[in-house]
Amino acid sequence: MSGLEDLYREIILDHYRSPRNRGELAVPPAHRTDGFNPLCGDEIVVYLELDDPAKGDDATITDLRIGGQGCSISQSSASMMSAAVKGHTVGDARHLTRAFKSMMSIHEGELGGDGSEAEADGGTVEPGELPLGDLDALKGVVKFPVRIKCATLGWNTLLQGFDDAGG
Amino acid sequence: MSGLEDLYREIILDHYRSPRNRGELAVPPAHRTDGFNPLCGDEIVVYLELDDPAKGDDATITDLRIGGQGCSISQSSASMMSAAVKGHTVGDARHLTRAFKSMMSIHEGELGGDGSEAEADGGTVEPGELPLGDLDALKGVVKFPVRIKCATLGWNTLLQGFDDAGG
Amino acid sequence: MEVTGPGQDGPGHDLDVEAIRKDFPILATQMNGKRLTYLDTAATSQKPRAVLEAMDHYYETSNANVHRAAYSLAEQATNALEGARAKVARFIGATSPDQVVFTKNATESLNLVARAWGGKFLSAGDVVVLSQLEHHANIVPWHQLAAEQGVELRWIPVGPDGRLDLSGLDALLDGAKMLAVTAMSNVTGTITPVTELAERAHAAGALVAVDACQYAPHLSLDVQTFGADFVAFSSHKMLGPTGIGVLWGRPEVLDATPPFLGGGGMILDVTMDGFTPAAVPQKFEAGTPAVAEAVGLGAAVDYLDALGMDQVRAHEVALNRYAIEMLTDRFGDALTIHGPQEPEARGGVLSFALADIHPHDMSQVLNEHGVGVRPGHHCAKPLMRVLGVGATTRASWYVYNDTDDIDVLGDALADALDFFGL
Amino acid sequence: MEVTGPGQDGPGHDLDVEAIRKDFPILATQMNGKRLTYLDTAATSQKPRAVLEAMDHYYETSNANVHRAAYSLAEQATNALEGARAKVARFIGATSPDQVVFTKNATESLNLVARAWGGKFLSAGDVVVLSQLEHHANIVPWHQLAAEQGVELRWIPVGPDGRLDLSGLDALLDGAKMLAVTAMSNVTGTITPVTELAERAHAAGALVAVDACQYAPHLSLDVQTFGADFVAFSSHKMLGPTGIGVLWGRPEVLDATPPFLGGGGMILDVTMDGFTPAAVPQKFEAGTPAVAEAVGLGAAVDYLDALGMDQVRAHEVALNRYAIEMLTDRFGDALTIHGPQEPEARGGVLSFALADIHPHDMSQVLNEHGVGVRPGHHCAKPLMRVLGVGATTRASWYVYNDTDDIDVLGDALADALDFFGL
Ligand SMILES: Cc1ncc(COP(=O)(O)O)c(C=O)c1O
Ligand SMILES: Cc1ncc(COP(=O)(O)O)c(C=O)c1O
Ligand code: FES
Ligand code: FES
Repeated sequence: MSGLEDLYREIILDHYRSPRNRGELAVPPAHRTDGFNPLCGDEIVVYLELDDPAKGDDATITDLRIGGQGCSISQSSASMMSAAVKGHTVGDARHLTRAFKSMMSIHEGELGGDGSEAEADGGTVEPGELPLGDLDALKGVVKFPVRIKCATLGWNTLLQGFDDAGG
Repeated sequence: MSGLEDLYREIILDHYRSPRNRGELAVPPAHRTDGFNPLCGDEIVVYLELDDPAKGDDATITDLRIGGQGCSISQSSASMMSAAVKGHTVGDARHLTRAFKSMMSIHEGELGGDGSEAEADGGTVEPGELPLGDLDALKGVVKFPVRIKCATLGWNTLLQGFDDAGG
Repeated sequence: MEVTGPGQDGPGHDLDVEAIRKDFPILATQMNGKRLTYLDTAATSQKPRAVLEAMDHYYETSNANVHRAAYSLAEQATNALEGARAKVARFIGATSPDQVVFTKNATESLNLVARAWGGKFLSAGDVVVLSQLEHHANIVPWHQLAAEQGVELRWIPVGPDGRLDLSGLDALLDGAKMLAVTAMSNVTGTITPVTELAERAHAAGALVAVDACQYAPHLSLDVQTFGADFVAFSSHKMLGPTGIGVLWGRPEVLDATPPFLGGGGMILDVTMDGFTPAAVPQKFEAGTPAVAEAVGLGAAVDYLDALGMDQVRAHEVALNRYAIEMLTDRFGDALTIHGPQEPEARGGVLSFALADIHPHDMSQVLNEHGVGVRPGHHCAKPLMRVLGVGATTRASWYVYNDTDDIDVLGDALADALDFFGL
Repeated sequence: MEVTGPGQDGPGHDLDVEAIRKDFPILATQMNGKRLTYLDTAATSQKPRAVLEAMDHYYETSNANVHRAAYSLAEQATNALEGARAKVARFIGATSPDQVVFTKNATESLNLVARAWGGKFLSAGDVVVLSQLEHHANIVPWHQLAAEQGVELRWIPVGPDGRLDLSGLDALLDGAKMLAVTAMSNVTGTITPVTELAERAHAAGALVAVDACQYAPHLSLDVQTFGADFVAFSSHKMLGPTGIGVLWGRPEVLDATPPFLGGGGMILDVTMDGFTPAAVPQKFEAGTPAVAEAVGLGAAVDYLDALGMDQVRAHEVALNRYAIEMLTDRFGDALTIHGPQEPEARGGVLSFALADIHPHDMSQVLNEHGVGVRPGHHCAKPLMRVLGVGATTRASWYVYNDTDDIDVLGDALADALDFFGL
């Protein structure tokens, strides 16, 4: 099945089989945010602990855990995300999220008008401080438009978590 | 327009142009009943005065007036009805109504399942005490199924009026 | 026969009605042995072959249930639905397809506004302003709300010319929370000043819902120009199939409106204790959507776009002028035309009375001539009472009608006068 | 390949699947370069040519708005709508077409029950009993009612075999005013004992609404045998078009139920002060009905009648048996089949888990084989929680599927196991 090798890279299946930072954190001090993929109903839960939410983008992600259930794409993307942002600042994580979602938006037009994942200016965003790293393996997802929301589910939940926690 | 001569007999147009018993009666002692033709929204109003409602079918229709507005078929049918039943008993009027509706039901099958005007036993009913008379001119209506409810509108309103008044 | 209308700078810009008629299979059929003269588009339009083919094609190549499936057919079906949504959005000037909610007809769209938005934001004593021009679809839901929640209805009156009488508008709007008004009457053809009404209603603190059921098929509709908060219309009156309608909403208003029907597709989560609704527009689309019908509506919108809505409008104004002049010439005082007498002030709808012939009898005679017009109250009983009639005869035209159709109408009317001996 | 099922006394009574497939244009298409193996009928069925042709024919010869018009075309359109209503009535054993209400889908039908009937007859503290098998369409409207009117929901539990656990039914029904229950689960295929449930609910003084969305397409449905008060289903799952659903109701219950959507066609009179509703079924059909879709549904019912619903059922049971045996043989302990394991206890729906492959990943691999199955929660999230899964992979079959399709499914599943290295 030639077509599918682009989607299911070995590193993706590895993160799926051995997810990083899987689990829960005590709430509080952590914040819990539930994200649903509206297309399939799968759910990712992000537990987020910041050193000091009042610092806004300068706050550090001291700990982060992933719960919920979903397909290999959503789980591996969330796993990679957790590994990439843990220990870094909220600002850097936001920047990486933009870069990742920008990578995911290339073929979005095919989704029939649903451009909600795309950057407003349509341009691509460089990852900045944090490297995409393993995440690069997910770029094959753009060829499978209905799976893009799988790949971005954890990230959107993380952004929501920042908003919830920063409040 | 050969087809239409069956529908619009001269006597029908005559009753339409010069409706009998057109008008209102004071309520009470009369009863007022409004009937709508659900197919077109036209309305016939029957004002009914009985000598003694307690007599049920033996009560006499001492006076009756027709109001409202509708097409030539509904108006002439109501006009003929008023002439036929005034001065007679409720029982005779009910019998004539059945006979008239039986005449109207011949082609009802074409209405696509709406057999509500038809007699339950599917048979025809003889007019009994009261002769159909002028009403016979309305039998061409059955060839125009959507107009059957025009022809029966006044009669259904009369039946409703008996129920209202007899209470 | 082609007609040249105002604003058309050459024959190349006129509608080629003869060519258009060939796209509509039903117009080649007969009625009672006569060429079909279809003058009842205000009730429902005929459908071009392109619309039927688009739906058949969908069923023959892409049919599957939408959303939530990974196989290619289901993805095609989803794209077909969302592609149609995007086409409709563009057609009405919406800034995003997410502002377009698919319903079953304009009636459901207006019920959604009254029952879901109104159910949440209106309570006893709150005022909703309607007009006497309204179709029952924009009256009954408000009556239902009034009966349940004690809302007060106020009515913009209609003047003798069939136009809205705006002289008391400020008083009517005083304290109102909603103005729900038609953009074009389906009886008198009156085109209402929606933009002005919306501005004044907003200034008074009310939201605005527009019934564009008759407007959308016939004039270029731009939701930005309207400036309203909700706009409702139906597919079947604009060359599309039955079974689908549209509700456009301003994004922040749609967001604030609670769900209407509940079920699959409109939720993020459901437990035994409650549910979390999905985002707009899915929030308002419970159950399997009318996918094939959306595809058909998309094809209808393409067809209208290709003709050009300005051309469509110019053509209808030209037919209005021709009909009003010809019929007045021919029948003089025996004829009463309801509504504005100026061809430009109305859509392609002509309600009239001829002598004392009851509209239903009239229509029966016209039927013998192959002419389909509509008699009755046109689901606008309050307006009938204002006009002082029980019913009218209504002829209405569209892109596939020409002056020949109106001539046939004139001849049939003359025959009716004759037949009833008037 | 034909299958012989129980109760079929000769090859003449089997479904001739090869011939049937020729009636479905889409089944001759490919998906991802492979023959399309459509196993997602529980989401929506494919449509035979006869259904598409019936709708096209309607649009090309009879299209007009129904009711209230005297010209022949409008009369034909009305007859087409009412003829379809009569066909549906006969198909489900209704004693009069007036008991058949056309809606946009089963979801609207169930909302009508919850919101119009429930809105009038239920108030704070009243009890509605549902089952854990329910589809969101038969849950969310009750949640909405509960939120608005304080109604209490109770749930018939589902046992480990996927059947309803009726051991506590009397207690659940105690004081209940409504039992709303599915006749067949769209996830586990469980066929519920509707007749018994209806009897017990009635004995307890509750009315009964049945979600027959999965039942009507696959088993001979007789509303008299059910003994319920409302029965809801959708056209698109039973060979008919999208955009139309059905609500059957017991006459006296429909009479007592207030209107749901308000608008044209459902009134006797409208004034500026209020309205008088029309009689059943028009009372529940506000706005322009889905006329072409009703015609298509009528053609679908004709098609199923010609096959014979007993044959349809026997064919599906035979496919159930084949699938359960073959897949169990092939995948042993790696395979979990949700719901009753007996072929006769279920409809033609198979939800399963294979190893740890997430249903969506599974479906993605199957897609490469041209196999369309559905992964997800199937709009039954409460049931997913009972089954202890987030989602299932669901394959479902119908009159156009045969054992070859199930063999292709088996091969594709084996490939998925291989691909994910499990
Ligand atoms: C059991 C059941 N009930 C209700 C529904 C809802 O049907 P629809 O989406 O056609 O309204 C479905 C189908 O999705 C179903 O399977
Ligand atoms: C002005 C107006 N509003 C609303 C409607 C209702 O549209 P539908 O019957 O398609 O819901 C109509 C058409 O009947 C109409 O003409
Ligand atoms: S399929 Fe649900 S998140 Fe991927
Ligand atoms: S058309 Fe209305 S009563 Fe005849």
